[in-house]
Amino acid sequence: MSASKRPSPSLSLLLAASAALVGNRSARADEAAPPLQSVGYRFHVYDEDAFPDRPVIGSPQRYHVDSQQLALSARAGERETLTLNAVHEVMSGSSPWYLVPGPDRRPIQVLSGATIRDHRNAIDVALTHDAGGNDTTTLDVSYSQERDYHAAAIGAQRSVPLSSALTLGFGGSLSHDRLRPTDAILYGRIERAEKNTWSTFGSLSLVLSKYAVVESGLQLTLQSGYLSDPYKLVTVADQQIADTRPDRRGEAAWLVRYRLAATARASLHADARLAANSWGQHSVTLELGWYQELADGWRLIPGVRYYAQDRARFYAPFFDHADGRYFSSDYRLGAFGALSASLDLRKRFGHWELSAGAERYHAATRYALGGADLADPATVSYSRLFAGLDYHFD
Amino acid sequence: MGCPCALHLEADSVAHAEHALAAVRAEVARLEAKYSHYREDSLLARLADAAGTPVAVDAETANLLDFAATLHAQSDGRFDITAGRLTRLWDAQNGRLPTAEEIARALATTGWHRLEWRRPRLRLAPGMRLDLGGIVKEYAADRAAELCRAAGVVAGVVDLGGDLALIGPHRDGTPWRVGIKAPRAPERAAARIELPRGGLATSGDYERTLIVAGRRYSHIVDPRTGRPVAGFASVSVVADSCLIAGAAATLAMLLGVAEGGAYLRELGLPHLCIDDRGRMSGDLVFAA
Amino acid sequence: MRPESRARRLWLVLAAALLGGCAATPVAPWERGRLARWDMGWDPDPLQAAMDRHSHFSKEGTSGEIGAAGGGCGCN
Amino acid sequence: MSTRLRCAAILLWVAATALAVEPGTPAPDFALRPFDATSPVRLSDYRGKVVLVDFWASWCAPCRQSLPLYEQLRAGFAAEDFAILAVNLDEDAADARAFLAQHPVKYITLQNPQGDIARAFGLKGMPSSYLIDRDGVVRERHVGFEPADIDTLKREIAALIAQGRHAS
Repeated sequence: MSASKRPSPSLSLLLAASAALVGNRSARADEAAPPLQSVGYRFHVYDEDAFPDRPVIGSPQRYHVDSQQLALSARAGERETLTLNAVHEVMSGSSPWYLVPGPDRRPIQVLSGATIRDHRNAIDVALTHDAGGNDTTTLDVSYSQERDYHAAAIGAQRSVPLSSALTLGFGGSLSHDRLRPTDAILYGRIERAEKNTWSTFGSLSLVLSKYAVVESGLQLTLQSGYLSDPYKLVTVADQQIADTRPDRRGEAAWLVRYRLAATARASLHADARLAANSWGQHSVTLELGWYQELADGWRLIPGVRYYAQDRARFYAPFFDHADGRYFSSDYRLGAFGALSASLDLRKRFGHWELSAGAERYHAATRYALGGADLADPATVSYSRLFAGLDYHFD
Repeated sequence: MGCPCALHLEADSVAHAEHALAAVRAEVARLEAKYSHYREDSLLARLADAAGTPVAVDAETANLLDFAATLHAQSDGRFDITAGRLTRLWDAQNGRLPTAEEIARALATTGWHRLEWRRPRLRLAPGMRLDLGGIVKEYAADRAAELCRAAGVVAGVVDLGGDLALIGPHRDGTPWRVGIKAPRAPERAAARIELPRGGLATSGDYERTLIVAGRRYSHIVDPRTGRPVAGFASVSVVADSCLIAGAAATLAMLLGVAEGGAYLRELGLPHLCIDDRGRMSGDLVFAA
Repeated sequence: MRPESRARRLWLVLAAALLGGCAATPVAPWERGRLARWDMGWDPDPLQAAMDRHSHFSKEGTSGEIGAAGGGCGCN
Repeated sequence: MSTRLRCAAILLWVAATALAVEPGTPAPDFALRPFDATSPVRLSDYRGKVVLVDFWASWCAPCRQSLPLYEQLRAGFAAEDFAILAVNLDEDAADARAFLAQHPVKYITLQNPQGDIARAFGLKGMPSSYLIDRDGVVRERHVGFEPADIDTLKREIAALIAQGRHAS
């Protein structure tokens, strides 16, 4: 051995060399970072247009909903994020009851005399595990409660990158809903009922260029149980009977979503959906959004949406003959279409973000897929306003 | 670990403490089985059997080897885990002094330059045997403390034969009072210091010591000469972890009285050195 | 136009758009700055998106989304 | 197969076989301008030191964690033969400057908006870091970043610094 060299003391080297063995907890940022990532609050006002001055039995005032939304997202582990979304809604107004043929066979809407006052509380908790490299798994549990309706759901979804450009998504959910209609005895409604919903989806998303991504997905849903509306009646051969629908419904929806970073400060969102169900309904949805960043943390997001559906096999405003097993005159099963426009304004200052926006949803029978013979007077247009405040901790 | 071990805990319940104790026992037993210098079924023994051929080692062993490499560089070759054959010669269990020929033979299989280490592959020179003394007991103490914290016990001390790893201060936040062993009377404390966290390790000539004809031969052997180091009777160091404390203490022992003291001062770690005449030096002298 | 044929035409347009994606030029990891932007997410504001879906779901006869569906409500 | 699809297939194949800098191969040299100076900095100027080359961008989410931790790394090894060269890949330098104002670092930050150096290294993900030994050979490559990675990096840096001393 050569003559002794002077050793070179370095505590930082000793600490570094031992870091992998005993860790260096104080140096890690994740422990210093607050577990809470963001908190958000939204207030929404949803207001349906009143019936126009047409012959109406009952109050012309339709649904009005005030909703409050509270959401938070927090770190729940080194790779886990927990998000919680709670909703409290207060609903009021009267809802369409049934239709009767008028003198010229145009349907006349009958509204339930009583004004509904109800509220809904819902909570959704989701846990996302991020395995790194865009490989994520999310489990979520939700519960929604109204005076006459309870729904509990669980869901799971996974996103796996297949290559640097292609990502596979898949998942499923299961919902169990219980109904206990009010005034069941008085109106001869079903006293209690249940329905189950199974849903599964698969999707592929593809990076098209430095500026564009596209995603295509298929969702299949199967419902079974009591799928009728306990509060609605239907006129069959001049008699009002309970809304009666099949106890099964299968639905398939194909969705395509496209995002384009159109400029350095703006992006285009284009979503399309085609859906069909076993009740004979088809629908088309097209949605466009423009996300424009302005100076000083302002952002403006205008959007338009087109939706059109045709009618279910067993839908008619009223039925002259009682041939068939199923009858419904719920306008949602009729043929109609809707155009809506929305505008969102956001301002970011520091960790805070203030947002406000509005949507005008205009529905009409003339926009229906394939047209419709008779306009359902219950087809509804609405306006929506919202304001919100978010705080991001990072 | 072939030495008295103790665990001082402050926990919410006996069940809590027992849970932590069980975890510590299992971990210490695991590391003992894996890295024991004496057991013939240890990983070190199996690596010695495979000497000459490359073997892929697990991540923990690889991390220990990388740490040992840094210590080897810092001590300019005096800290050398390849000296397993040499340290065995000078072990108290032998009861006699090794012959010059035995020392020469052991030296021929010693030397970090004779080992090929490219994570995760390790190739020992034929006949070579590793000795992780000065690292592994201290590492075990740190691991045990970490396991206690993971089990929810945040106040306590792990004591593996005088090498201490603090789980955390007393539950009221006050530090633990711990003793530094006197090398010639290990049952007595040479000094007492207050420690809230981190580790304390002592390297001395009083353990595994070969005594022949009234002369003490330390188990800490200089791999360059093949003979035990002379100088300090013991060196105690306080650091962020027991592992760092133990490594620094062993290095100071190897460097000897003059250089060892300077080395510890330059590292800036609190220490107490006691030479073979019982004279104390270092910035923990006030605690004596 | 019959609803089926209109729907079929849309399917074709969307399918062509997707196939066009096969001709995409590979995008290097460091070239994804624009794609990483907040407004390039599928749902940049999930809270808002949940509320939008809720109000559309309650008015319309069909629904569907990419992602696990939540529970129902008395609104539909 | 249509021409268009064939083009796609060829492009994908080219992308898959693009040369990546693997551990054990010499790091491609580069000369890049720092944010706070005009004269370019060369990787080869750091021959003899252990160098961590970190490719990052303001839009890369893990970089919010990695930059502050790399700054701690720099401070911890300030007395050693070690340097960090950070190569920023933002297209717009203003984005990078705003990020650096929020997460200040004392190590050298270089600009490569064209990304040609990232291409030369064959980056597999963002962020990516390359640990280069005193002889200019890439010894470790890390893709992505998690706070726990810093311990691995410390060990690797310490080992490389120790090795260098050995050879000298």
